[in-house]
Order: sequence, then C-alpha cells, then structure tokens
Amino acid sequence: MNLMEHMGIEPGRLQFSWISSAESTKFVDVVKTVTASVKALGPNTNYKKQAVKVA
Amino acid sequence: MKVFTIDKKDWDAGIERTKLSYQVFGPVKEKEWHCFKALDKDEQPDMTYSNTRLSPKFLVQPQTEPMFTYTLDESQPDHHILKEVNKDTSPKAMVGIRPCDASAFLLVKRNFDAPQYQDPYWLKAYNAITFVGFACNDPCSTCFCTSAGCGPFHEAGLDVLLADDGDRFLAKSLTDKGDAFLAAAGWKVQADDAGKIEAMKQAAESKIGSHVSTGNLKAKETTQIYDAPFWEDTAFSCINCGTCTYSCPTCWCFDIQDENRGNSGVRLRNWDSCMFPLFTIHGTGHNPRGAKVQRVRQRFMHKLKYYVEKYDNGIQCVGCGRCIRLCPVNIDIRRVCNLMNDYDPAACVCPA
Amino acid sequence: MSGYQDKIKEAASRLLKEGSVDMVIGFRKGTLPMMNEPCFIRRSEDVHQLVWDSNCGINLANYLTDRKEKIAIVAKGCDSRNIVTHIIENKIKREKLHIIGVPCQGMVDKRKIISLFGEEILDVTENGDDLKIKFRGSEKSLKKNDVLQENCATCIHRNPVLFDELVGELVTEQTGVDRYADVNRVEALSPQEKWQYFEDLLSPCVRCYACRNACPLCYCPTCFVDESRPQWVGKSQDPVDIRTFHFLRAYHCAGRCTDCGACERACPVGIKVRQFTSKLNKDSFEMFGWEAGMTLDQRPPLDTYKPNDPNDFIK
Amino acid sequence: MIQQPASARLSQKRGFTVQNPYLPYPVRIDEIITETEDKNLKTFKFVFLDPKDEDRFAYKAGQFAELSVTGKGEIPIGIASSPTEKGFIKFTVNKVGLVSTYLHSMKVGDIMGLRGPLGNSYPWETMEGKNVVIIGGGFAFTTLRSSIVYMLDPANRSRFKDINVIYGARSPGMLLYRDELAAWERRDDINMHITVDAASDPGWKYNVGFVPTITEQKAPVAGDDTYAIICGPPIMIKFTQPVLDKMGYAHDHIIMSLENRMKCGIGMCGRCNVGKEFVCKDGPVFTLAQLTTMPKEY
Repeated sequence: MNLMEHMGIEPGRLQFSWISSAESTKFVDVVKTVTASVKALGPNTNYKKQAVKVA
Repeated sequence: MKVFTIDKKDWDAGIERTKLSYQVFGPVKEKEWHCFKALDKDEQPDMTYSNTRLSPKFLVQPQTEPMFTYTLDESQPDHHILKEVNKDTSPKAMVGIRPCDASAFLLVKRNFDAPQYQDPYWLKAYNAITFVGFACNDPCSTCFCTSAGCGPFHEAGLDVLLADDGDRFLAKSLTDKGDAFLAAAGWKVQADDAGKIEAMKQAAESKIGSHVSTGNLKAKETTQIYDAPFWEDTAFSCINCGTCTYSCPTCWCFDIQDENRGNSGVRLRNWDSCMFPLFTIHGTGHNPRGAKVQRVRQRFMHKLKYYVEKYDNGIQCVGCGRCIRLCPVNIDIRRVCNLMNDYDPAACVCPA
Repeated sequence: MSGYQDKIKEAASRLLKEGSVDMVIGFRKGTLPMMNEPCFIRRSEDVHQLVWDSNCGINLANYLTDRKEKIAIVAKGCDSRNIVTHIIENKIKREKLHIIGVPCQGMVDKRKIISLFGEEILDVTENGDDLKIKFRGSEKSLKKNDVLQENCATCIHRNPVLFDELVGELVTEQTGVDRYADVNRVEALSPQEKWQYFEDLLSPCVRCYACRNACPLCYCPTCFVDESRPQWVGKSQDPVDIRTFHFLRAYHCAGRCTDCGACERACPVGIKVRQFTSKLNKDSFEMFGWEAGMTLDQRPPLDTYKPNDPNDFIK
Repeated sequence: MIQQPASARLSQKRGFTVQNPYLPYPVRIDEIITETEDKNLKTFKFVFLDPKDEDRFAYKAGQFAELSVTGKGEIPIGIASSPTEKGFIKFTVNKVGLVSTYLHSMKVGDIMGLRGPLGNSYPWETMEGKNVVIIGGGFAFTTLRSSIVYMLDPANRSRFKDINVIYGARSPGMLLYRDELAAWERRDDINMHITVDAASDPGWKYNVGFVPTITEQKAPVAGDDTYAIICGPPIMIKFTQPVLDKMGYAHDHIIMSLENRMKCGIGMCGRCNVGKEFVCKDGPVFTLAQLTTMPKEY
C-alpha cells in the first residue's frame, strides 16, 4: 500500500480491511466508507491505459 | 556522384529548410545519452556526438507497432475482420546516422524483403527515409566495423555521407534521394577537394583498434560449432536479459499480440528477443531452447553462422559495439566470434 | 584489495584440488574498462583467471539458483545476504556451499565515472582509494569514494554475514549514512508530483528485463509479466504496463531485497530501479525492524504473523 | 527446402503495392466436429466470406495456416482438408494454449481469419510414381489425412503406386476421422494398418501395439521407389526412426514434418528456426537427411 502511495496513487484510493465472514455489518460499513472516500477522490486517469495510437 | 562543401555557418539554416520537405530526425542528448528523435523547429542534430545509446532501428521497426485494428462488436458489419493500419509514409530524413547503423538496415532488409514475402510495415517505413549519414572520424575502442563488413565511412545504405572537416562538412551524395535532400537544404557549393574524403576515411579506418575474424565461419560445419564446448563458459554469466538484442541495430525478432479495449482492439507487434525463454516455448510446455546456454548460443549462431550461410553475404553484425558496451555482465561478441571462427573440433580436447 | 585477489585464488585452488567443491564462482577480468565478468572455474589450473577489484558489483548469488553442484562462491556483504535469502527460500542448500567471504569496500559506479568525462575511457586502474583513468593520450585521477555505486555509498553491511572463510580482515561498517534520502525526497512530493516523478523515471524503459534478470530474488520459472493465461500485464510499450511491471516486481522483492544494486547496475538505459525497492526496504525496516538476509534463524516478516503487526487493518 | 511453395499470392504483387502477408482472409465457422473421446480435439470447417479467397488460398497437402482468432491471436495449424475438397477448408485443433482453448469455445457462424497457405508441403513431385508409406500417431494425423484424401482422389490415384498407412492412437476413441478410416479400410487401393496402444473394446478388429512395432510388421520393404512420411509425437518419431533405419529406408526417403512455436508464419519473426532454416517457411517438411545436418532445436 505504501509503495502505491509512494508512486503517486492518492492516499485512500487503496484500502485494506480484515473482515470475518461473520461480520456482515462491518463489511457493509467498510464498503460504504471506501466507496465514499474513492468517490470523493474522483476518477484516477493516470493509471488508466489509453487506447493504442494507430498511425 | 557529387560532393558538396557545407560551411558550418550554413548548416543550421540548411537543416531548417529541409524541415519544409521532410520530417527530420537527428541525434539529441537526452538525460545522459544521445538518442534519435524527431527534431522540432529550430532544434538541431548534435553533430558532436559519438553514437546513440540504442540503435535507431526503432524508427523503422518501432518497439510497439500497430498492424491491424478490429472491432468485436457483433452489431458492426465488419466485426472480427482485421483492417490494416495506415502507415505514415511521408518523407523523413535521418540526419547524422552513423554508417554502421545505416548499413545495418540493409542486413535487416534481407529478412523483411525476401523473395517470397515482403513485410509492408518495415518496407514502407524504410523506403520513406533518406539516410544522411555521418562518417566517424573518431571511432570508439569497442567499434570493430571494419572487420564486420562495414566501416567508419561505409557508404552502403546511405543516401548522403557527411564528413566533419573542421569548420565545414563535406557531403557526398550517393543516390537520387541524397541529391533531393541536399537540394532541399540549399547546399549547392561543390567541393573542389572531394578527394579529401578518401584521406579522412583512411585515417579513420586506421584508428579502429578492434577486430574480429570471420573468414572460417561459413565453411565450418553448423553442428560442430553448435556442439563446441565453449558455449557453457560463454553463457555462464549471461542473465538472459534482452539488452544485447534490443540495442542491436541488426536484431529484428518480434512478437505479435492482440490487445483489446472493450470491444475494439489492435493487433500489435512488439520487439522480442531470443534471450527470453518465452520466445520459443510450445503450447505443450516443451521448449526447444529451454536452457540459457541454448539461447545464448542461438543469438551468436544466428548472427555469425546461420545468417552467414543463409545469405552468403557476411555476418549479421555491423560492429557497432553496443552489445559489448551495454551487456551488464560483459559478454563480448568479439570474443565469441573469434572462438567460433577459430574452433577446431579435432584440436580441442579440453573445455575452453 | 589486491590482497583479496590472491586469497581468493589460493582458496579456490585449494578447494578444487582437495575436491571439496565441483566449481568456484567468482569474477574474471572483462574486456572493457571497469567490467568484470562472472565466471566459473572447475580446474585448479584455471584459478589464475579470478580477479577482485572495485568492479565486482554483480550479485553472484544470482548464479546459484537451483544449481546442484557443490559450489564455492566468492561473496561480498550483499551477495552473502542474498545467499541467506536463497537458503531460507530453499533455492540452494547450505551444505552444498562453501562461501569465500569478501569484506567489501564498495563498488564503483561505472556510469558515474563515464559521465564525468566527455572522452572515451580506455583503462582504469586502482590503488586503494585512488583510481587512475586513462584516456587517449591523457590520464586523470579520482577518489573511489566519490564514485561509488549509490547503494554502496550508503551500505551498512559490507561484511559478509555468512561465510566459511574470509579473505581479509572485516572492514569497519559505515555509520551515520542516510540510506533513505531518495525515498524521503519522493515522500515529500504531492501524489501528482510523485506520479510524474516515476513517469519520468521509467520513460526510457525498453522492457529488456535486465533489472529482473540481474536480481537474485527474481527466480520464478515464469514471471508474472510473461504469463499468458491470464495475461496480467500487456506486452507493449504502454507506460501503464511498464509501470505495472516495475512496481509489481518491486512488491515481489518486499522484505527480500538486500539493496545490492544489481538491478540498477544492469539497466542499459540508466533507470534508477532502486527507487521502488528502497521504499519497501525502508518500510520493512521501520515497520518490522527487518533487513533481509541478515540471519538464517528468523523468518522474513512477510511470511510470519505477529499480534503486534504495525498495520491497523489486520487487527 | 524440398520444393518452393506456390507463392503466387504475394510475389505477383511485388513492387508498388506490397500485399500484406499478415492479413488473414475472413472466414466463417461452418461446422465443428468433436473428434476424440477426451473432447480435446475438434475439427473446424471454415468457409471463406469472399468466395474468391478460396482460389487465392490454393494449397498443397502438408502446408499449414495461421488460424487468426480476432482479439486473441494466431496459431499455426496443419491443413486437414485436401486440395481436392472444394468449398471449405478444415483444421483439427488440439486444445492446449490461449488461442486454441478460446477457439474450442467458439460456435458455428462465428467470424475469424485464416492466413496462408504457409510453409512447404510434402514433396509431391518427388513422390510421383512411387510407393508412399504414411506413418502417423495421435493428433498429428491432420496433414496426413489431407495427403491420403489427395492421393485417393480419382484424378490423382494413378500418379502413385502402393499406398500404406500406419496410424496409431492411445485408444480407439482417440483416433481422428474414424468414419473415414473405416471407409479407407474397405478400399483395395490403400492398405490401412490402424493400431491402438490398448483396446478394452472386445469389438476392436484392428491392430494393437505401438506404431514402431506395427511399422516393423507392416511397412513395405525399403527401396528407391518407396518414401515414408512420418508425423507424430516426438516419442513416436524417436522409436520409429530406428525401425525404418533397420528396414533400410534411406534418410532422404524419410520425410518428416516439424513443429515449433511460430508467430509470423513467413520466416520473419525469428523464433521457429532450426539452424538456418525456418520451420514456418523453409519447412515444416524436411527429410531426415536434412535434419541430421541441423541442430535438434524442435
């Protein structure tokens, strides 16, 4: 994760969580927070492959 | 064949004029090293350089080159049918290319312009270029061009040969394309001492201190050199990277790949290297050149034996010395070439 | 250092004569200035080929992977740490190895020296800390310490950590060096600046994979970039694919990299490949107090779990 | 090598407009037949979208083509149909890699490409008026089927003397083209020697035994007039070749077809070489006499 941020992926775009299969509420909460924080960052266009240039 | 004299004061303006008719490429220092690139307006080729770090072959055979486009969208009438990519065939000039790199294209051309098949991508790119070569007055210590069928003033593959003579360039036009380039530059003063190029050539050739012997390669039996004991020792240090092949002006091997983005895609070709195990592995997992020693041997056998036999026109090497300078572990083609050339299975009783 | 060379030859000759090893892996003189070539010696009469000087930067552990012979290997500090890693990862067996340890005083950076002069260098000779650079018709001198490989300049493990014999007295380890100056510099940038920094860094990459292949850690039979089913990474010169190769390769070296500098040394286009691994080395050190290859007795942090793991997501 | 393939398609266009030898002819999958009991081999019958391409694709038995699956890539496959069969072209494909696996999932009516014909062929001029022994194993029987159908064509049968076929597979269910094999068995202008390594089916009425053994028992005596074509897995070739040697077959009368990884199929991309020869362009067919002068890199 640190290396991803180190090479220019914004903090918060990549997150790790440890959720047991029994922790359904935690799962929902985490997904909500992650989507909210990533939405706040907006789309990352750096790490998106552009279509191959032809001629 | 005319020889012009170009006062260096008139050089920049002439280059600018050629940009009206050509896309001009030249050696430019980027970061630590020189490379060939398209020159912008008022950008000049650095005519003090020695040679580019990587060979200029990428201008004819880019490392990644689109061949076809296609759509996978079945609502389109031409879905799944490949369409040829148009190649930019507008006139280009490579100003300052070294004679070794220019003549390397001729060796590669034998592969891409064969009697039975012609590679349209390579040929279109090659034919669009006017090669304005730049003779070497001061070859490097790793240059062995004169014994590799080439030389610091070698003319084959060039349209113009430029020689640096202090405050002027001598420009020898070698083809109609060369005449056209010089006319576009507006350099019109013919040299009254054209013979000077020959003297400069002799001087430069005498500075080449490094040589290979190639005379016996053709007559040697393929299987005998192939089974020679020196390959294990030669290959040991090799890390099987593609540096030698990617920097080589006479290596042309490539891979073909389809890349899709959604429903549209491109069939590309990318440089490939005989150093990589993936190059030859079968679908079944069997690999005819699965061991490092086999791959190292393939590279040298191809350049110095298979090519020699196939075309009967010298080795597939122009002696530019890049692979020697860039190899991370100092595998030296001069040493290997001499080992191969001198190999006598009868005399060799011990490992090299 | 020439004392080392005689000791290395003596050890190699002795080991081969008594038959305790099948081969000795070391360096022989290269054909270019500042270049030595890794080589193997099988017969004691060939040990005269072996050399040792400040141009032995290649990591010889790379040549041990999966070999079955009994091997004596010449190892400086970083090589020995990679040998330890190899043993931990079952790529070689300790009992098949005889390690000829070389206390190292740093390797010179050939590129740095070349870039100091506009002229072609014909020969370089060394005497202690003094380097003599020969050109056509002239000569200049340099201090070795001014032209060390970047990783050597900040190395704090010059002495071999695992050896069967030493060819000289242990050297005093450097102290007070800033190993992570480059990492810190990049860490201070904004995300967009960081992205741009690595974009520039990688722009000359030709995907020759010299960095990967020079690395003793990169021994996978099929590298992830070479997989076709599934194809993780595209094969073209697309910058996204190039970056993916570099940072994923770095991740595969996390907690294993000894900062030997082989990747950077091998790169034909001068990319500072260590910019990726240094960050992971710094993290390993700061989070787990871990430096790779220092001991056979401890498992690396990435294959062990501890309740006090510094990452908060794991709790 | 043995003979130059018909290169009309390309060389006629030499000059200003270079034909693109990388451009496949568009084809439609017309029929898919699952050949073997393990379902790893399927025969694909293609029809050219432009009927004129069929003439441009004039081929000989022993040649191959690149099957171009758009978006996945290309694979070199021997042509299983015969030049005497018109209106379609057939390939039998083993499921091994990325492209062949995807191809196995494709359906009748799907559009893809076909690039060729590529490579030389079996040396038909040389074999004219001669006895031909065909020795095949496993799924390498495709170009051999092409050859048999070609020779048995009424227009061609008289051009060859005795035809013997020794074809083996692991089990009866692994034999390719079973209906055709049975039909050939019934003919009297071809001697079929079908064999399997082992048969659990009590109704199996042909040979049981490995190809080398059956070759020793059934192959005709060697002679100037007799050519053997061998195509099969490396292990079969390894053990059959000494048998032919013992029987006195000259090395220039033993004809083999090689396989190597390929991309371009036209001798340019550099990977399929065996010594100075490219398997794709100078081969895939070589005589054993030629192969003994080449490194064993296949």
